[in-house]
Amino acid sequence: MTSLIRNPLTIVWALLTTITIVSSWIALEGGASHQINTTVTTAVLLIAAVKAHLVIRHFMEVRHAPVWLKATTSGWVLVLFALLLGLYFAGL
Amino acid sequence: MAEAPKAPTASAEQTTSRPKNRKLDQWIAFWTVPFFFNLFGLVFVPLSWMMPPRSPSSPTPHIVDFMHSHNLLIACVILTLAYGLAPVSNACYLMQVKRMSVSPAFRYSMMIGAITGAIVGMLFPMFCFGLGAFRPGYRPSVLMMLYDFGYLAFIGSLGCFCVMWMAFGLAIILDENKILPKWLGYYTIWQYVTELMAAPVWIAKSGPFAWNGLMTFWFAMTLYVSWQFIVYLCIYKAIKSQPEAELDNAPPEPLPAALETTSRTSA
Amino acid sequence: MWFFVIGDFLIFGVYFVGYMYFRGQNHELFLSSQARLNLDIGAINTVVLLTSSLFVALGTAAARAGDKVDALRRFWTALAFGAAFPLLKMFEWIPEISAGLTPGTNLFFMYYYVMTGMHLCHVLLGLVIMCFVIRNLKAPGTPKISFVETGATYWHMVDVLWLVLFALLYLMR
Amino acid sequence: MNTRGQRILLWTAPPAVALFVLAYLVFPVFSPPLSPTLTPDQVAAFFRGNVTGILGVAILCNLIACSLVPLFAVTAVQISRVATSSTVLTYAYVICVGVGTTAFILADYCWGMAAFRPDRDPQLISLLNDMAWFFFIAPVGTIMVQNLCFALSVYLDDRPEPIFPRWVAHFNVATVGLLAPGAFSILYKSGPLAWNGPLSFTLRLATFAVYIAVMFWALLRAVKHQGDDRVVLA
Repeated sequence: MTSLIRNPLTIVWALLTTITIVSSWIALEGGASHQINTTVTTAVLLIAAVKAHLVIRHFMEVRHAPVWLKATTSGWVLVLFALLLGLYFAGL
Repeated sequence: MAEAPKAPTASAEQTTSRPKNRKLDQWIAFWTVPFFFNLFGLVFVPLSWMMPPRSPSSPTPHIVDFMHSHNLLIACVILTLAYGLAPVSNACYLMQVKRMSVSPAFRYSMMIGAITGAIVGMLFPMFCFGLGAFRPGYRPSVLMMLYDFGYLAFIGSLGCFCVMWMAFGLAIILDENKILPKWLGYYTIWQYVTELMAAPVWIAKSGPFAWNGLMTFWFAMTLYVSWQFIVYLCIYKAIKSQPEAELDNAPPEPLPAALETTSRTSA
Repeated sequence: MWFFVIGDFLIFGVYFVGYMYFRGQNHELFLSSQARLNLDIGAINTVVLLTSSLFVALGTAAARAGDKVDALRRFWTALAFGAAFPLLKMFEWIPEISAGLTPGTNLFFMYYYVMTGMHLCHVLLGLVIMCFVIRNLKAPGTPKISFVETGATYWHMVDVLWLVLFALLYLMR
Repeated sequence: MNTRGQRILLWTAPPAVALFVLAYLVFPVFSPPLSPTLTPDQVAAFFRGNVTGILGVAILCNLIACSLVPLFAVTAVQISRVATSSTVLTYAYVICVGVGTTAFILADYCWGMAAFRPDRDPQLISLLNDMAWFFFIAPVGTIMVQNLCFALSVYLDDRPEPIFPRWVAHFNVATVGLLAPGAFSILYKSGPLAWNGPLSFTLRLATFAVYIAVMFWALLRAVKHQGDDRVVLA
């Protein structure tokens, strides 16, 4: 059992769960009034990007994958979130 | 096809130099496909301007004007003459699925999907547009109904094509004879999943999910057209690379091998 | 499978970007509609999927190490968590639909139902794949590790897509 | 392989044809064919005056709509027998038959629907009637392709004793030309190409009748000579 807890995958999972709760809390506290809030949006989108990256790297084992796959997946996360944030600020 | 003895391939090399083209039926069927799709595109876009679709929320006089345009009738005539070629293009896909190691159930599902799809996705909407132009005396409310019926049947006909492309994609993925590349199977699956996404056209009257919307029409259409093009190229390669010994009219020498493969592919 | 995963990432990417673009045109509508979503179930579902993903990853590692018993136990756990997702989704959707919030309500809800619905289809397919992975592990002899890995990759992809959806639909302001 | 099944299916065609002829002769819409120039009110009045006849034939045709399918199915089997490289022509043929038959059923539905409640808004009666004629006369595309597929398979048959005589193929190609004018009935409301005109109506139906008769004879002959010849299954 201890091996399960010390397993790097479990640590990644703990991190993911924690930041999920943090991002929900940010939305609840900072966005309770349901007004435009750039801080909240930037924070939750960045957290989502980090989470996506963590899952891809560790759970999907892209860490050990060939370079092209690393590049494609990271590129997807980067381009997607850059576009999302860019569009968000452009639409304000 | 892996176990097919080497001898037939050698004799296939010889037979290709002979003037007789054994795959003539397949080639004729195959070359009707680009003809049909080009005609289809020409009729829908520059002739009748049915596509890109008009807005579901355009004002009534616009719809009435559009439904009265004479070009819709001409489009209708061309399509009624040519729509029989759609089955031929589907038959080309079916032929390749038949060569795969999968159960005939796949090609039968595709066949039934093709039959239902041709009716609801082509013949019916076509006549809806044709009827309005045929008799200009109809009330605007009737014309509006035909307009909605035409576009919704054309863009919102999901189930028949979905089952067809699902069977096609699955057959490619499960196939062990390597008739079509595996990635084409996955591509087919995205294609039909995005086609499923057209479901909101039945709800939205404007915006990205209406029948002329960014998501339901343009995105799905981009994927579909590129997919169609690639499938088409893959089918071309598949027909081309089919060994002569595997043909139903294979020369008599390697007959045992041919029989064996036929019985296996249609098991 | 990676070909499929990347393609799916791209297709969903188009949907995400489209959502953001149309959101930019009408912030108020999206914000006020967002207020009517159930953030609690959304957050619980995120954790459920993450946990399920963890067990899939652990199960894959066990299968690779040749530990079939452990692998099976972990995949069963992952399946249980995964199966909770559609159930929770129903608890989220049914009150919303009975409150009159349907895809026809407005553009936000159209996006909401289309994207979560499309994602739900992926989840259901993932559950089917997971059942096949379990069957593969249960079969006598050495399991096909490549199939286990393929199934796992698919499931993690479903997880990644949900993480983005969660941020876009529930959290951002 | 025994050809008894094929022969049984083939012999279902003559009674089916007899029923179709009966339906044709007693269908009020056809004697003479309704003119496309009638106004909605005239059409509605016509339907109100002929409810029994139209409904009777609509029901009959609803029952027998698919009764020629066995004939086409046997044709598909015989196409498969011709040694072309694949069954692509059989597939195209079968799909065409499915589509074409459905078009006929839709036409029948529209007429039946118009007669079911003849006091409906005349505009709607007229719409249903127009649609029925469209579905009945215009969709010649599938039967054209169907006959071309058949003809192609006969032309490609290079065995010393072909399954079908060559002239059957020539005949099928000719029917394609004779059926084609039907599609233009969408464009005209009067003249030979209108849906009640000699080219769209009389020629099309006559061609179809002769076509069925010729195909019946040719198929009987082909099945008789099939003997133990095996068919590659589609």
